Amino acid sequence: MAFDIGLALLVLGVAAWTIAARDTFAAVVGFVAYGLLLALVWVRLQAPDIALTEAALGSGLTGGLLVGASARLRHAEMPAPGETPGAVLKLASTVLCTLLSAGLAAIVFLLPEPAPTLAPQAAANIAATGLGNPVTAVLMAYRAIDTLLETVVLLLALVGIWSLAPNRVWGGFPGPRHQADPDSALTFVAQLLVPIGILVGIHIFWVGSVAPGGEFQGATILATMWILAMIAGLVSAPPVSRRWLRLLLVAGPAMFFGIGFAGFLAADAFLAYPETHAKLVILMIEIPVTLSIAATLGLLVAGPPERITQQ
Amino acid sequence: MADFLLGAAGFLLATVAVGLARILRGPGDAERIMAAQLLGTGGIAALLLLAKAMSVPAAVDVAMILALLAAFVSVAFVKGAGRSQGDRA
Amino acid sequence: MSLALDFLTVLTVSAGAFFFMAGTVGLVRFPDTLSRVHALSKADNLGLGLVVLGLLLQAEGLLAALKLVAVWLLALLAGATVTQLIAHTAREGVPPA
Amino acid sequence: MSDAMLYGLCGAVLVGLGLFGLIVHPQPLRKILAFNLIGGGVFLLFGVVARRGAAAGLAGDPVPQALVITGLVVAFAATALAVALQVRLFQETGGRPDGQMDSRP
Repeated sequence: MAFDIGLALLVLGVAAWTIAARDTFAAVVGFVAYGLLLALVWVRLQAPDIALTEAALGSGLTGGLLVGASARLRHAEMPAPGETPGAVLKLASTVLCTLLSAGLAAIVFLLPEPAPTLAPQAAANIAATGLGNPVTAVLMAYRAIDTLLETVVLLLALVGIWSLAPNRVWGGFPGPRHQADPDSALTFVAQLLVPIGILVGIHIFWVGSVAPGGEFQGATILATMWILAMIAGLVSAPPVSRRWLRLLLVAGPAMFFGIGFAGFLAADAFLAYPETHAKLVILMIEIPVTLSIAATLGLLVAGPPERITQQ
Repeated sequence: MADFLLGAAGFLLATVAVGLARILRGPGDAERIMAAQLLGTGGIAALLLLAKAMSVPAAVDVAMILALLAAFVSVAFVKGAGRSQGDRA
Repeated sequence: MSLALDFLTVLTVSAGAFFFMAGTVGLVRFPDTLSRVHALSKADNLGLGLVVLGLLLQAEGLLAALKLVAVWLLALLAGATVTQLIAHTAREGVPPA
Repeated sequence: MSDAMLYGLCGAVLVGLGLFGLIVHPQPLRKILAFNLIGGGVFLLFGVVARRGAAAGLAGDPVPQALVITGLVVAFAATALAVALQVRLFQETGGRPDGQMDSRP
């Protein structure tokens, strides 16, 4: 209990720093620390699947994205004199936010007893999915349609980012060009870390069927390694008009839809899996979905096309 | 044993938090990234201890991801710092 | 035997915690960026290494032990390289404001 | 009070803190950060529901846990889109994120 009180206070302290820091970059570092501490909180709440996602996505990938953005937006982040809010607004929002927090805290205390739960149902039917991890079973079997829609949401976000490209560079390379310096420590660390990271990513994806892990966590690690290789200049981001890239991006959702419609033939419902081969079918969805999500996440960080040539 | 490991994890986090409080204030961006790096290492150690204390072996995987991605965030910082200097020049 | 192992674990983990503390003290007290980087790398390498060593004594099976070592090596690699990158940037970069 | 309740309170405060930052910060990136803080708080509230639903040998209700994972991924996609919009706006207006170039001396 003492540990949890300390951890909760630390989370709140880092969050307060993220809000109060004067410099945007300092706030971003605070946010990375916030994500990292939340991963610890999720372990304490016995939710290792979420802890993995938070560490990879909430702290790592989001952190990298925001650190890069804070460097690019440094000049835009200086508040103009007239823009800082006055004392009245600050006081009003303090009152509003305190009320909101108090209300939410009251809800936490007033949660129904006994707590409603779907855990028994999830545990009772898990054998039919052939999976050992109940969270993966929810994502891939019980609520597979949510996961399907989520892969589509990711694609839509990417379409949104790409559509920000100016006309003259449409179809070009995303983000600025990174030059590789063969002697630098950066190249060294990238060359060493990327292969290890790819292995870790595949491992996390693969154990997801029986232990904490899964396609989102694995895909995030793969995406991070891709971005690391891009930043170090080891590989170049592909032009967004490449056909293989487009195919890779839609392969996962397409496979998901395909198997979903095949469910009408096999078991009379959208996304119904045949009783005997549920695990095989889930794996057939998961592999292309993981690759598609990894590619999408990487390109989300890379940003809209900015140049037509390699330079 | 579990109590000792949990206590050690708490002590590590508290220690790191003290460093965090000092170093987040700067003065330079390098200090701030160092603070995140220190918290990263402390977090990894705490996760490994928690994994044993709570019998949640997956926490070791979380620690491995943190170790992997700590480098990524710092690299993003180094590249970002270089770029903003280029903009200024 | 198990009591002796437990004792060793307590000893090494405590030593690891001590190095984390030393690293933090260095980070707080040292006057400039480069010496702070130095303090940080101490905490990274030794503190985490000792904690891992202590947990190795309690590991169930070879695979779990290898995973612990892998985490330490990864943290070591990342820490060392990143420390070098930060020191490089701090030396070449803009002086602290 | 259980551990789960403690983190629930933590989540409640985080939502309030984040909303405060969202209102009072004029800078775009700070608003994105504050928005993500709120997200973390909301997810923690879900985490409390999941932890309280521990039953049938599971340490938590897997359904809210899966929802949080989905939510984290969507929050990331939204953050990436918001950052890309900001960077583009900055390139287009050359400095002022709100496009009022004239207000700068």
